[in-house]
Parts: sequence; structure tokens; C-alpha cells
Amino acid sequence: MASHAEKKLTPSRILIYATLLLACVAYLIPVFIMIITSFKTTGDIRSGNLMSFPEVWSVDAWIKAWSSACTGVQCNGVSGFFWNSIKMAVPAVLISTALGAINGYVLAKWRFRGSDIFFSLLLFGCFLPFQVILLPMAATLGKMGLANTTTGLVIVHVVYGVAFTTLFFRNFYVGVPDALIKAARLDGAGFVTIFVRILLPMSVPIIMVCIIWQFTQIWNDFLFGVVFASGDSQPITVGLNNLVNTSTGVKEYNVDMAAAMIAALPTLVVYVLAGKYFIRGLTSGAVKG
Amino acid sequence: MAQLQLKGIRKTYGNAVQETLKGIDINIESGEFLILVGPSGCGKSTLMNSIAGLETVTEGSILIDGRDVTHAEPKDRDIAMVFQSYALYPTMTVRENIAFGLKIRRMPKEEIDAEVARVAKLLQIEPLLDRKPSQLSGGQQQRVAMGRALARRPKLYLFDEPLSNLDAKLRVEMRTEIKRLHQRLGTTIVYVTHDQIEAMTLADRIAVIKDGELLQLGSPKEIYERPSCRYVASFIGSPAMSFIPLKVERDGGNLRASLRSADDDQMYVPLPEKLAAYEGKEIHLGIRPEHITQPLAHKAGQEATSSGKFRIEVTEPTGPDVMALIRINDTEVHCRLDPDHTVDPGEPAELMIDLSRAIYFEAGKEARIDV
Amino acid sequence: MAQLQLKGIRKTYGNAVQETLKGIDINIESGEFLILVGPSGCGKSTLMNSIAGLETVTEGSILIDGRDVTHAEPKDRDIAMVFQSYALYPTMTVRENIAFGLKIRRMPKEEIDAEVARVAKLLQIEPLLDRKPSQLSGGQQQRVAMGRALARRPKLYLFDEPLSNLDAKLRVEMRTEIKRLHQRLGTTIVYVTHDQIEAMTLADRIAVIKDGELLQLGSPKEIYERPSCRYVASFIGSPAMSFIPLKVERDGGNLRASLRSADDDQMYVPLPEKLAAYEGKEIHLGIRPEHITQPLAHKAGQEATSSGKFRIEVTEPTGPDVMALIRINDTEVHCRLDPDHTVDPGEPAELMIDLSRAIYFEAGKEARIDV
Amino acid sequence: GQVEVLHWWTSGGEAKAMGVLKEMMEEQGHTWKDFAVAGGGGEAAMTVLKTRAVSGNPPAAAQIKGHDIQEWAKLGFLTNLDDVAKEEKWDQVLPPIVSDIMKYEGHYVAVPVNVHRVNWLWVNPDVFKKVGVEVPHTWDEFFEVADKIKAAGIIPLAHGGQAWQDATVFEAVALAELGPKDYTAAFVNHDMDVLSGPKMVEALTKFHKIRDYIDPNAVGRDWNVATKMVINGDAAMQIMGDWAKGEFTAADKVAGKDYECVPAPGTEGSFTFNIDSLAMFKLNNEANEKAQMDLARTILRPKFQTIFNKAKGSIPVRTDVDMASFDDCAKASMKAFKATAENGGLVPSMAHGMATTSAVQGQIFDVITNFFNTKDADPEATAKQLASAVQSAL
Amino acid sequence: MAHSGVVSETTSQPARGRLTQRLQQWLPKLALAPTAAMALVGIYGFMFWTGVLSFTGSTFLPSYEFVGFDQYVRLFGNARWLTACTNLAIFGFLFIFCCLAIGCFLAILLDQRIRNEGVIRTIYLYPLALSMIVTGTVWQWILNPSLGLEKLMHDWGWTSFQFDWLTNPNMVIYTIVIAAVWQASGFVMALFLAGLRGIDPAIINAARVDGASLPRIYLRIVLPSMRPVFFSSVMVLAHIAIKSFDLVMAMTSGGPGYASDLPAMFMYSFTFTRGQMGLGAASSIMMLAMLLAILVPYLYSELRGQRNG
Ligand SMILES: Nc1ncnc2c1ncn2[C@@H]1O[C@H](COP(=O)(O)OP(=O)(O)OP(=O)(O)O)[C@@H](O)[C@H]1O
Ligand SMILES: Nc1ncnc2c1ncn2[C@@H]1O[C@H](COP(=O)(O)OP(=O)(O)OP(=O)(O)O)[C@@H](O)[C@H]1O
Ligand SMILES: [Mg+2]
Ligand SMILES: [Mg+2]
Repeated sequence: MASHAEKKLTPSRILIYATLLLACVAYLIPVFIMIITSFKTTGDIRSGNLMSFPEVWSVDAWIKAWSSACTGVQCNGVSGFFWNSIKMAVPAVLISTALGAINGYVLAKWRFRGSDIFFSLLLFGCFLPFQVILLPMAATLGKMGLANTTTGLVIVHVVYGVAFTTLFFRNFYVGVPDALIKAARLDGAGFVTIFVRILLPMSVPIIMVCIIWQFTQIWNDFLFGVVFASGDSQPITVGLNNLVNTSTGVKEYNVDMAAAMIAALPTLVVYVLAGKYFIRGLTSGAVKG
Repeated sequence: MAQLQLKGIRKTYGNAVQETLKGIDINIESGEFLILVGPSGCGKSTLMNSIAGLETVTEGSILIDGRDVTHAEPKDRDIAMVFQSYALYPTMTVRENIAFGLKIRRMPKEEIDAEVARVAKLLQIEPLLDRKPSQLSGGQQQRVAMGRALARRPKLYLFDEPLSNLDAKLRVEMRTEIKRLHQRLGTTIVYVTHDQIEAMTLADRIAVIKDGELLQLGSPKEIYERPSCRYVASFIGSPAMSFIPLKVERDGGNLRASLRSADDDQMYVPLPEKLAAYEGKEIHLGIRPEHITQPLAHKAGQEATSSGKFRIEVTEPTGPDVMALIRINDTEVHCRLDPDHTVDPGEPAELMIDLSRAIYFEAGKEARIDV
Repeated sequence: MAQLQLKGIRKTYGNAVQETLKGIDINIESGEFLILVGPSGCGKSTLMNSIAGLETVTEGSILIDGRDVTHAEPKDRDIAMVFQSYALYPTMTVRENIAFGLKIRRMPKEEIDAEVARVAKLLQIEPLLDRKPSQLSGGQQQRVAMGRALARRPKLYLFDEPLSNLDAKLRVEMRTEIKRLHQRLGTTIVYVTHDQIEAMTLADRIAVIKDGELLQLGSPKEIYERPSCRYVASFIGSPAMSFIPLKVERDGGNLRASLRSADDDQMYVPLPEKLAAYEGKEIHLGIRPEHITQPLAHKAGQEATSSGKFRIEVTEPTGPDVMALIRINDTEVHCRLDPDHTVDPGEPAELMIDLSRAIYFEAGKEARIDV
Repeated sequence: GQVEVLHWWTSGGEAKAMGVLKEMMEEQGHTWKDFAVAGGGGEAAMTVLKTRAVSGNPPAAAQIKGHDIQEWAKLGFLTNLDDVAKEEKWDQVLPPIVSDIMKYEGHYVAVPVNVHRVNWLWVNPDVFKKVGVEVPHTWDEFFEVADKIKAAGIIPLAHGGQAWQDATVFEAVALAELGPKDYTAAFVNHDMDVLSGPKMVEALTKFHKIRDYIDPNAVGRDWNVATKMVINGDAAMQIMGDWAKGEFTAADKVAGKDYECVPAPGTEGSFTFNIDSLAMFKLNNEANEKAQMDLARTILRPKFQTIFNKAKGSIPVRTDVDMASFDDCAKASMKAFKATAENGGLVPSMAHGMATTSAVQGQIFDVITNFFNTKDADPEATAKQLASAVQSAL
Repeated sequence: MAHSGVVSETTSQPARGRLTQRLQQWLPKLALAPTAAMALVGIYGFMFWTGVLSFTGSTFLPSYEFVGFDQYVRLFGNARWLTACTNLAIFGFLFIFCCLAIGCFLAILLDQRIRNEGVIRTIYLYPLALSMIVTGTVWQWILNPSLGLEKLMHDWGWTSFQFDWLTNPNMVIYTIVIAAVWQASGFVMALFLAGLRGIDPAIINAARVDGASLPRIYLRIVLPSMRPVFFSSVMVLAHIAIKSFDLVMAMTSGGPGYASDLPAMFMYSFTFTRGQMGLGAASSIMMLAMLLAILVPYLYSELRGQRNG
């Protein structure tokens, strides 16, 4: 890419950078507020305004949010919930992404009679308000003996995540020339080999998008977490909710914000890591015409 | 080494109005080298894809060694194919592209390496083995596509215009390699090309397809010298055969016809006796450029040759020859001259017409008159 | 109509070790038809892309009508290009593909329609206008790619192997159309082709490139008859020129050399006096297939021709001719025979060698000896 | 055994009090599994509870109150506590109006935890002193005083614009206008005539007028933020249940000195109650059942009642608890509780789900909150709407 | 119809003999089976169940005494439901439109070989990392006249500045749009960026030679081939729009009054807090029906369009 990288700074490029930076500012202001708030002391919050910097930068709120803030009767901060979330999110993301990739592959490259209808029906699942399925899902999980287990929660997330992952992958694979699949089939590759050896290597950007989406959704999910997880396997959102809704005395906005930032950290890490793989031009040059 | 039978293959694309293949029947013998030719869009690639199992045929059946594979998976047909569009795996290096089919077949690592090296050498792509397809030139990509097929030892090779983007020199070399390969392995080959020389020199038989129909199937010589119809006659050979309308006359005992040059000079050429039935009627004379030349001493005086003066309208030197355009009976006619024999456009020149290989058509009809 | 100057163009791809273009200097006159030829991977497409502004050159400058456009945007260069890989817009129909460049230029709707219709007719793709590229055959796609360029009236046309996937018949027609277009509009054209006939018949001048270097730039006749070096000589012409090693001897007043057939028959051929400096040394004689033929009466007795018996090793009928391989001085030599003149592989035949167009090289050197 | 308790007592004092209960249970050799779902006045917790029940493993005890207890019992989810009740003589120590709510078909199924008085007016005396006005006892006085306070640049009434807070204020106005009898007729027995009657129109009119005395930013404000405004002197008064006391306490304010609690205007002789309770679910593990019974027992023990209610600001449900250690407001509340229980001024809070089903309550909320947030709303039409809304949910 | 797929019908002909071959043919369908099972139960089973409930008089928990269309009649007699639907229409449209426009625009800008692309991309994306509850809280602060922007402007001396949408029943829904767009547009950007990275540069080159300016290339060449990405984005955004429950909850709790109510909130509160499960079920069925009306034509045209794309 080096040959292209050295673009001169023309006025139009300056404009592009300016626009991008402006957008950055717009996206950053709220988190800026959160961050400075989390470093303020309670007194600071009362005296200054939203945008003012803390008088003294204090990390107490972060420490408290992590290890000693009260979430109900326990006062152990959100750290415990944090690990619960990881235990739930990682398998759920991986399973739903894997399923979505396979589904997308079949729906884009191995169509059969009714596959489009199957896809539409699956897509429709994206629009089910999740509140609708709480009770029947609870009953089903109860019957399977998975009520209030992490496994149950993972299943729930997979069931309602797979529609999206399928959508992402299917729409990505539609753009891959069929000729490649044909060539591989002639080379003797079967269903699985084509997928693993030909398509997966070129799916990196969409895998990343998918992981970003799924991880965010699952990590930030409150409803399923609160309903389908029992006391000591509750995810961080439930902890955060309990922490924030502790409604007595002075509302500790700094602790709330610190907790919110802690809750968001893993997702941010995923973004940074996943983002690396948005490289240009993975499908180019394969097929002419 | 496999026998391939195509029985009444018909194919209509899902969203198309017209049938693309309209019942193709070909028996390809084991070890035969069949070349498909036909105008652009006539259905050659479609037929290849059908043989490979990449398109389902709408009707008809495909047999390999007598086994019906019409509905078999491509990978169960044991076929290697070079795609017209290359279809290289973009994420793999050249080496991986070539090795892929072998890996799938669980060939041991060392053998794969050896095979890749062999193929790369043959195709002169050794320095490129570690590049991605997007970093290759068009011709290099095409050679990798070839390499992918040549690395394997299938029952049947399908080549869809495998050399179209190579330079003439390389193409000759590749052609020789393919021929050698065929002779050595005796693998059945179906090959699409637009290159006449390739078709003539490689093929055991040539199949001429037009609009999804098989027009003629025969040896290169047959196709070239005894085309079954006007279309085949005009399609094979470049520049194409010229068709001169003429009237069959009888002069004394012999049939003859008059050829009129642009300057209204007349000359008479003898016609074969078999055309007697057309006496007084107009027929078309099909003659190839290489049969209208500058006067050749060694042919002069032969029965079928005659000479006349024709005005040269356009000349095109091609290197070994000069192609010229003249006008006979108000029809443009191509002829092939020796570059040493200077002719000037616009000037009349003495030309010799050799009718020994000429063929004849009824006016307005496709079929050739058997003489 | 524009003059195009390439000055010392060098190009190294970002991640490549080697330079792809190593300083190309060409002045292309306004209205000139320049054809680039060269082996696969020599840098032709790279040069085309650089002219179009799609690749930045590492060094050197490009001038159009004297204006330096080295860093100008492609859209400001007023160029139309046919890509080797077609690069059709996949979401647009054929019609939209062709019309796109015109719409961009705000041509009125009716004019666009008329233009699309004209181009479609010319390229014989009228029934395909409403299809998407993915529904076309390879040759049809290539014609659309042509159509996209031909619809426009730029200063400069760049054609990168525009006819490679067309059948011979269509290719001849297209060639004629391009020639006509060029004559009518006088637009400057740079054209890449691997087809010798195309190169010979279309070009005003041919540039032979190898490994990113310009080997020779000259008229087709020059390139064919007076190649500057051994590589050009061997590259142009198909089958290629044969190089026969021989020893310059003096026999009386005349220079001569002996040619030895596979059966050890000897014959002597006269050499031009200019080779006197090489007396007693080995030189290489370059001779094209069409100059070794069956005995031709009209040439017999000419100064530069001699005859001899050679064993025919392989014959390849190509239709109009039969290409044969013989062995002279232990070197394989191609010759071109008349199909009427029956020769059998393995049998000796009387052949005539015409040295009037032969060229000579010092043994082991590239450059041609001027005679 | 193990007790799992679903509750939303997560705020500081409450949580501490629950901690005490946990300790008491652990002392008896049980394990305590805390299942706190904070927020939204228990909305999330109810959702969780329902799904847990449906999936077949409900917690041992859950914070359920008012009418919902009957619903759960009707569906057969709740266990019978009669044995414990007899042993502990609940019938003797609980006022009938409380124990009625805890019983389904005559059997105890839930344990009351506390009694809240909802119709309090919280006052910042400094503000009143500064402006020079007296604490209002009727709505007319209220408007008079509020005008002056407003003129002094202080927000007369601290309020949070959430449906239940709107309803809390409305309930106080309605109680004052309708009187306990009609209040009960309207909100417990759903008498359409009363609901759409002239008194209701008057109540609505007054209620709407209150809009003028709250600040425009009240929308969405949490109640404790509103209380904070009173504490800080940004606002003069707040109508809120006695849980507001916790905020004052947390700010180191002393009842009677730094703040005053008086009955909401016009409701001196009445007591709008809001009782928290824990309903006990049927379990299928004996050890856990034992723990469950011990939990029920412990909750009503005076020791827990005292600790919990002091923390929560409410008063014990047992009338026999020693109130000496409670603050003035609690004492006043207890006094009023006992008195109104006698004279019929004790009414269930509509805004807190004690008066009617959640369906009806919801419909009333919708009408009230929409009315309150519409600038030129028509009280008469709204009264009719109220009646029909209630009708539709029956 | 399905011929642009590599395989067309495999059903028509019985597999010849060998089991493995038959397995091969069934493999694609087999691969879909887990998802199909999950969808069948988790989506359609439950949807059916909800449908059944909507015809019952269920109150507190499901019960099965059927009452016909009563719940639907009630639903449409409910003023709050109508407000919620109107809000969803406004919110859904504006939200989807703004996200697409902004996301697409930023993705295109980011595609111009920008230095530090990774950092900028993460900045655009991070709002998605925050749970909607947090987003709602922060935006509530910012938009709250007495805390946020307005106060800030006043503090900075611009005293006439007024921005009270959050407390204005007529405008409050737009504040939710702002917050939601802020949160989701970054993800749309990522989706588009991934799509842009898959486009064959040769096609862009062709357009450049055709004389198209950069904006034009994107508009005419790149975006049309991003149809599948648009499709994905619209689906994702519609999903978020319907799910914005948490956001509304945290920002306005549906207020002032119920001016910012959305159908999902309506459904939730009737089903779970107000003990009118039948009505709640009816409202969710109506929600689905409305979606169906919008979605089905879109799905149809998309899926058809992509076949020959
Ligand atoms: N993106 C790239 N990165 C690195 N090397 C490249 C890249 N593109 C082309 N090359 C190399 O540059 C050389 C010239 O390529 P180019 O495409 O110009 O060849 P060409 O003359 O057009 O050949 P052909 O006739 O096969 O199309 C080739 O050796 C090729 O491998
Ligand atoms: N996917 C498709 N849908 C509809 N029609 C198609 C499709 N693919 C090809 N066709 C049409 O079928 C016909 C035959 O196409 P095919 O690719 O077999 O031609 P071909 O003989 O290989 O031509 P060429 O020499 O140009 O490659 C063409 O007219 C083409 O337009
Ligand atoms: Mg083809
Ligand atoms: Mg090239």
C-alpha cells in the first residue's frame, strides 16, 4: 500500500481530515464528560459544571466501583460481575459467530429451494422484541433444566444473535465471486473445505464486524442477564444497574461513571483489537470480469 | 483417461429467456483432444461448466466412462479445469493456489512441493510462487490458473481459453507443453480456444458450436477443408473465407463461371461437373485467402488455377504475408500475397486463383454442395 | 488527438523487490497508433495504468500535449481505457456501463442513448444491453469493456488486450472497426496485444518491451524485418524465427556458410559481403519460417535462395499452411509449407531457403549485425 | 437451608438493613442468597420474578406487595405460613388492615415488613422563615404560600416528573378533596360516579395548578434528587412518602430542626399507607422450607422491625414495637397509623399499588401523568377519561 | 430461480448409491439445521405462543381463557399505544436515516487512506460499547437544561441559549434520536467500511478513467454495490430502534407524561408491571404485524435484487 499512502495534502484532503476530526469531537464529548466525572470527587461534581475539569484528579471512584461499591447487599464492586460477563460473552460470541458464518455460507453459496425464505424467516427474528420471549424462554429453559445457569444464558444469546451473524455473513458472501467456489469444487474441495480454506481467510473484516456486534450486544445486555442469570452468575450490566440504582444519600455520579467505564472497557478492547483487521482489498485480483 | 459422453445436453439459465445449450451430443473418446470453437457467447463455457458439474443441465445426461455423472458432485468427477476468468483464490499465494487441489487429495507434502516446482517451471512462474494473485500481471494470473489444473492428474482436463492472455512466443511454448502432456498422459482433454492455430494444431477433433447448437464435429482438416455449412466455413480461417456469387454456365462440355473484377475485366473459371444441376443458377463460391495469390509458377497451368487482373483495394502486411482485399463480382474478397511481391493499393495486379480447394453453396442456403 | 510523451518512466510496486518499469521513454505523436508488445509480465499493463494515472510512477514524467500530468487525476487526463481484466461495474447493466462515462460528462440523454445504440451495434451486443455483467460470457464482457471506452471521445485511448477473448472472426471485425475509428477520429491510441496480426496491421509503430525496458520502437515492418536484437527477432513472428549457428567461410570471392541437415547432407548458402569481418567465426543466422518453403518456381534461381534436402521431423497443419520442423546444424528450425505440397514426417524433402530477409547475430550476443 | 430473597432494597440504608436480616438468618444456620434487582421501583424485579416462577424455580421469598400478593397466591405459587403465624401470634400483633393484605383465602402467604406513610409534606423551614410564610395545611394555603415562595425566587415544590411521583402528588390532592371515603370508593372500589364526579374534577384542577409551582426541569428527575433540592433549600417542599427521610438523614439533617414533616395539605386526619412485604414461595426442599419459615419468623421479630424501619424511614408493622428510639416523624407516623386505623382515615396508596390491581393502577397513571404534562388539559374531560380508563382495565 | 447460487436444486434427483454422496448433498441443509431448530422454537414457537396469548384474557401470568379480539380492541382504544406507535415511526425513520447517512459518510471519508485510521475508527465505534442505560444517562445530563448544554452555554456567557427539548413533550422524541444516532452510527460506519474494503479496486479505477470524480464514484459505483451492506445496516438499525427500550428508560422513562413512549416500553410495562399480559401480547403482535408490513416488501426486493447482483 505504500505506493498509495503518500498522498499530498491537498485542500480536499484537509477538508476530509477536518470533517473526521470534528466528528471525533462529537463522538468524544459524552465520554469526555463521563471520564472527567469519574475522576472528580463528589464535591467537585456539585461545584463545577459538566465540562469543567476536576480540581483534583482522584481515582478513588474507580477503585470503589471496581472493588467496594455496593450492589445490593454485597459491597464488592463490579469485579465479580465482570468475570461472570466474560464467562458468558466469550462462548456466546464465538458460537453465534461460527453458526452465523456457516449459515451465511450456505445461504449465499449453496442455495436450495426455500433457502431465501429460510433466510427471510430468520431475519424476521431480529425484530422480535426480546421482552416477548422472556416467559416462554424461561419455561423452555426450566424444562431443559438450564434455568439460571450460564449455559442457559449462553444459549439464549446464541439463539437471538444468530439471525444477525447470519445476516452479516450472508451479505458478505454474496459479494464473493461464485467462480472461486467453482474452482475449489473442481479442485476436489467439499462443503467444509471450501468454507474453511477459501472463504474464511477472506472473511476477516466481516468476522470482525460480527464479533464487534455480538460482543457489544451480549456484553451490554441487561434484560437476559437479569432474567436468566441467578444471583452469583449475574453479568456486569446487572451489577452496574444495581450500583447505579442505589438511591440514597448523595448520588455518586463519579462512581457510577467509573463503573460504566469499567463495564465498557472490554468492549473497547475488542474494538481496538478487531479494528486491526480492517485491511484493504481482500478479494481483489481473484477473478476478471 | 476417460471417455466422455454428452447426450442431448440442454441448459437454460435461471433468469434467461433463451436456451443457451440446445441439445449437444458429443462422444469424446478416451484420450481424445477435443477443441470447442464458436463465436463469443455461443455456450462453450456453459458446456464446460456443465461437464464439470458446476452448472446443472436442464436436460440431457453426461457420462464419464459410461457412468452417469449428471448429478454427481464436481469433486467426484475427477476433472481439472482452467477457468476463462481464472478464479484464483485471492487469499492464497501462487504456490498455495497450485497446491490446493493436491492438498485436498492428501498428497504427501514433499510430492506436492515437487509437483508445484515442476508446474511452476513449466509455466515459467517460479519467481512468482510467493505472490498473491493481485500482484500478478494478467498473463501471469492465467498461467497460475493453468498451473492449478496441470498440477493434478485427473481423468479429464477442461481448458477454457487457457492461453488467451499470453504472448505469442509463450503461447507456442505452452501449446507444445500441452501437446506433450497429452501425448504422455493420454488424458482426455476438452479445450476452448479462439486461436485458429491452436485449434488446428492441437485438436484430434474440433466441435464448432453456434448459438448452443453443434454445427460440425470433425478433424481439423475436415473442418477446414470440408466445412459442413457456410457458417463453419466462414468461422474457421482468418482472414475468413470469401463467398463470391457466380452463375453456373456451360461452355461447350465444361461448366464454368465468370468472375468480374472491379474494373469490369472478366475471366472465366472452370467449375466441377457435379455442379451441373445448378446450371443457369446462382451459387456461391467459397474461397480462402491463401488460394488467391500472386501467380505461383509451380501451380500455374494446373487444372483448377486461373489468373486474372484485379485491383488491390487495401493491403495489410502481417509480417510473413500481406493480406489484400480485392473485389470480385461486387464482393469483397481476401487474398494472401507474398510480401516480396510488391503490390500497391489502388493498382491492379495479376493474381492467381486456385479453385482446387474451393467449396460451393446454393445462394441463400447454409448447407454446402457436395462436389 | 493528443501528443503523449513518456519521459524516463520508472515504477516499483510498493512491496516488490524489483523495478517493474526501468525508465521508459516514448514520444507518441498526436494521432499515432502505438502498439505495446512484450512477454507476459513485462510491464505493459503497468505502463498503461501509469499513463492513465491509476498507478503513481516512481520516477519520470508523463506529458499530454506538452502538459505535465504526472500527478494529475485520471479524470483530468481525458483518457478512455479498456482494462485487461474488464473491470465492469457489477451493479450496472451493460447499457449503464457504457453510458456511465457519458453521463458523467453530462451528455444529453438522447445523445447518450444514440451513442450506446451505436456502440452496441458495432460490438454486436445489442441483445445484451439490459443484462448485468455477471450474466455475460467472457467475450461478451470484453466487448462491453470495449464499448465503455468506444462510447467516449477522449484525447487518448488505452486498450489493454481488448480482443483477447473474442473469436477470430469477431476479432477481425473489431480490428477493422478500431482501425476505421482511428482513421476517422485520429485519436491517439496506445494498444497492448499479444496477437501478431493485430500488432502488424493496426500499429503505426510498435514498442517492444521486455522486463520493463524498451527494446525497440519502430514501424511494424521495421520490427519484423530489422529487429534490433535477437530477443525482438525471436519475439515477433509466430512460429518464431529460428537461429542457425554457422561458420563464415570464404569460398573464392564469396562469403558462404555450410548448412548441415540431420542426415549430414551439406549445402552451402551465400552470405552478404558485409559479414567479411566475421570470416572464420561462428555467427547465428536468423531466418523466419516463411523463408524456408517447398521449392517455389518464381523464386528459384534468385541470388539469395538455395535448395537442399532436409528431413521433416514434425508437421503441424494450421489450415492455410503446414508448419514443419527440420534440423539444420543441430538446431531446430521452423519452416512453412504449402498444404498441397505433401511432405511426410520422418521423410526428407526438398526445401528452398530464401536468405534475402535473413538477419545475423554474433554468437552469444544480442545485437544484430548490420548487413 | 438456603433462602434466596428477591428484592430491590439496594439503596444504602435498606441494603444495610437487609444485611442485618442476612446476619440473623446466618446465625440460625442458614445461608442467604441475595438476589437484588435494583431500579425502576421493582419493575425489573417483577419481570425477573415472573420468569423465575415460570421456569419453575422461584426464589424462597420475594418482595411483593399489595394486590399482587393475591394474584400470586391465586396462581398457587405461594406457600402457607399459618403455622408460623400461629406460633408467632401474628393475628394479634398486626392490624387487620395489614394482615388482610398478607392473607389469601384466610391463610398467611406473605410477611409484612414495614408501613410507609405516603401523604407527607416535607418542608425546609429555613426557606419558609426566609420568605416569611407558614407551613400550609390546606391546598388553598398551599397555593398562597407557594406564590410567595415563587416570588422569592425559590421553587415552591420539589418534584420529579415520573409517573409514580405525579400519582403520589395527585393521590394527596385527591385524598384532600375526596376525603377517605370517596377516595376508597374511587380508587379501591372503582365507583365510576366518584371517579368522574365533580370532586374529582376539582381535585384534577388543583393538581394541574401545581404545575405552576414546580420547575420545568422536573421531567424525569428521581425523587431523591428532588428531596435534595429541599435539603439544599433550592425548593421549599416536597410531597413524598416517608422514605424521603432517609435522604435527610443521610445529609445529617435532623427532623423537626433542619426539616419538618407534616401531613400533605388537607390530609391531616388520613394516612395513605404503603406496606412492603415478602411473599413466600412454595419450595420443594425441606431444609430450604425450614429456612423460609425462619425467615418469615425473623422478619416480624421486633428486633428486625426496629432496625429495618429505622433505616428505611418507615414504621414497624407491629403496633407493639417500642418507638422510643425512632425519630419524630416516625413517631408521628405511628401515632397517625394507630389513630386512623380506628377512625377510618387509613387508606391504601393508589400510587404504590396498595389500592388496586396493577392494571388499573397503570391506567390511572397514564391518565394522570398525561394530564399533568399537558399544558391546557381539561379537568372535566380528564375525569371522564379516568373513569373509562379504569373501566377498561377491570 | 436459484441459479446464481453455485448449486441449484439437489433435491430433484435421488443420490446415487453411496451414503457419503448423499451426506454431501445434505450437508448444507444439515449445517442450517441447528439454526433452523433454534429459530423454529426460539422465534416462531414463541411468537405463536404470544399470538395465542393475545387472544386470551391473561392478566398476571399466562392463562388460556380466550376472549377473541378484545385485547386488540382495547389496544387501539389506548391513547398511549397510539402515541407509542407515532413515536416509533418518527424515531425509527429519523434514526435509521441519520445513522445510514452519517455512518456511510464517515466510512467513505475513512476509506481515503487516512493516517491513524485505527484510532479514529475506534473513536467512532466506542459509543456502541456503552450500554444504552449509560448512554441514556449521559445524554440526559447533556440535554438537561439545568445540568448540561444549556447551563454550560449560560456559564460561558451565552445566556439567551435555550435548548429544552428534553422537557418539551413535542420535542422529546428527537432527543432520543440524537442519543441513539450518536450511539449506533459508528457501527454502521464499521459495517460500511468492511464493505468498502471488499470492493475490487479495478472497478474504481475504471470509473476514475471514465472521468468520474471521487464523490461520483462513490455515489454511482461503490454505493450500489454496497446494497447488501445497506441491507445489513437497515436490519441492524431497525433492530436497535425497536429495542431502544433501555435508552428511553434511562433518558426520559417515556416522559414527560408518556410523550416519549415506544411500543416496546408499552408492551413491557403492560405485560410485566401492569399485569395485562393479554394486552401486552396483543401489542407485540401488532408491532410484529407493522414490521411485517414494512419489512416483507423490503426483504423481497433485496433478496431478489441480490440474486443477480
Ligand atoms: N500490485 C503489484 N505488486 C507487485 N508486483 C506487481 C503488481 N502488479 C503487477 N506486478 C508485477 O509487475 C510486473 C508487470 O506487470 P504488468 O501487469 O504490467 O504486466 P503485463 O506486461 O501487463 O503482463 P501481461 O501481458 O501478462 O498482462 C509483473 O511481473 C507483475 O508480477
Ligand atoms: N448467468 C447467466 N445468466 C444468463 N445468461 C447467461 C449467464 N451466463 C452466460 N449467459 C449467456 O449464455 C450464453 C453462453 O455463455 P457462455 O459463457 O457459455 O459463452 P461462451 O461460448 O463461453 O462465450 P465466450 O467465448 O465469449 O466466452 C451467452 O449468450 C451469455 O450471455
Ligand atoms: Mg466463455
Ligand atoms: Mg497486462
